[in-house]
Amino acid sequence: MDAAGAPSKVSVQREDFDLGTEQARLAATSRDIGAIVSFTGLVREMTGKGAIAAMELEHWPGMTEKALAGIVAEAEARWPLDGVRVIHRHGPLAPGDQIVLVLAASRHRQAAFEAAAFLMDYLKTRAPFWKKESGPAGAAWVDAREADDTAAERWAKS
Amino acid sequence: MDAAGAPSKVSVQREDFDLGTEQARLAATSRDIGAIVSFTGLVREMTGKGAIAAMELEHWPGMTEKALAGIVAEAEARWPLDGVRVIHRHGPLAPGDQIVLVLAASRHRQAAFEAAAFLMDYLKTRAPFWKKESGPAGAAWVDAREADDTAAERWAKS
Amino acid sequence: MQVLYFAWMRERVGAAAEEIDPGSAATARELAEVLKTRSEGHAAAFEDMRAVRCAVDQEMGDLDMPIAGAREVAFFPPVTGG
Amino acid sequence: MQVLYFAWMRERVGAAAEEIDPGSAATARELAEVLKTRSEGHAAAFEDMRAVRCAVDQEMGDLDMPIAGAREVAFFPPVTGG
Repeated sequence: MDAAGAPSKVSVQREDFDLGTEQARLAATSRDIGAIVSFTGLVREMTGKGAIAAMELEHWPGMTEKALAGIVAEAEARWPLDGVRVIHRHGPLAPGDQIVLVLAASRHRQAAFEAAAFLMDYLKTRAPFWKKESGPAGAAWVDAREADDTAAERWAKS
Repeated sequence: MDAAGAPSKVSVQREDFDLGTEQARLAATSRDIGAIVSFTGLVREMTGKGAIAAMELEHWPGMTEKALAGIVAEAEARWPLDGVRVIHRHGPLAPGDQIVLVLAASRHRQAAFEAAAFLMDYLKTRAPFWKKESGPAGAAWVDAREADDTAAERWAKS
Repeated sequence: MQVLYFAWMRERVGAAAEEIDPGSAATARELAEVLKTRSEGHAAAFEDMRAVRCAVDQEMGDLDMPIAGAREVAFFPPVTGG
Repeated sequence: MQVLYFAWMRERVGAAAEEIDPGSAATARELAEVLKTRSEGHAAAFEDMRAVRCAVDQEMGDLDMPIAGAREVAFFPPVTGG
């Protein structure tokens, strides 16, 4: 809950989250919602050579929430949304674990799809999280992907 | 379950569905899934002049499943998907009720987002469902939206 | 030949299905011309052919699809699911 | 001035935060040049400046951002959340 008693739009937490619960909460806020898009990011096992046994997600407490709230505000300014929710976990995670949830609700499906994709693209390039993966070959920080920058750039306003 | 014992990819049913259960089932099929996108369509109340009290969804039994399976096969041919699920309800529905669920799971988020959007765009223009809405002004069949044809056309291969 | 109707076409015709002799009709469009003459309801259902879609033996296509040898032809308005 | 480090920059420096006198450094990049000289770990952290991102008082920006009057400057590798 935020100060006004409304459900929080952004959470950064160690605990897992429940997609069904989060979406039901969002859907209950308005009867004009016609479309809800969710994105769930999971820790991949990457079976084979790059196998992952564990992951540690470092973040910047305080700044993370601020960065996510800024990204949410930008999505709300761009699309007619009836609800948004972002949950990002930090701390130790295992293959199959949920990492991130983004929900976007709107009257129309196009806005919900675009806003959810935008939120993920911006989050991937602007929210201060860093992944460290451990496997048989030891532990290593995950490299940023150029494809993520490219994905984020497609939303730049000309 | 299908004949091979695998979970069905397509269901056409009167009963409601549970997003959390469906996504958990899909996520459990592979540990290489990194991204799951869901789309849920809901009956809008459309408060105000066009208020909706009830909706009846007519479909073409037998043909509906075939059309949805065809759309799923096309998505699987276009994107590297680790799982797909489509559930579409028929029969009487009320405002706030869930109508349709699409889930797309992949290693990468772009494929999951695109496949889910594609499935919805094709479903909207090719699956034999017809909506009849009832409200204070009586009952009327919903008109097809030109915007849906435009949305589907963007996936046409040149 | 079995002819199926859905949504408001079904309501206007007053039946979901009927057994029809297509006569010399070679395409779905020509079959519609034959059907139109059966009743006022049929005429109303096929009033605006731009709003009519069809499927021959469960294959969706345009109104110029051939119907020779088909067991089933369906007529319906543009779909509105999802 | 408080300087923060994250991820492998934190590991190489060997500290998550330190109190620094920026001297005459006017930008984040100039501050990095000062920090580099503090230890081998610092030098390793700032070895490839193309891999270094920064934020001044929690505003992300490029390395040429002015740091005059800032209470906090953070250095970190490109983010990899989501």
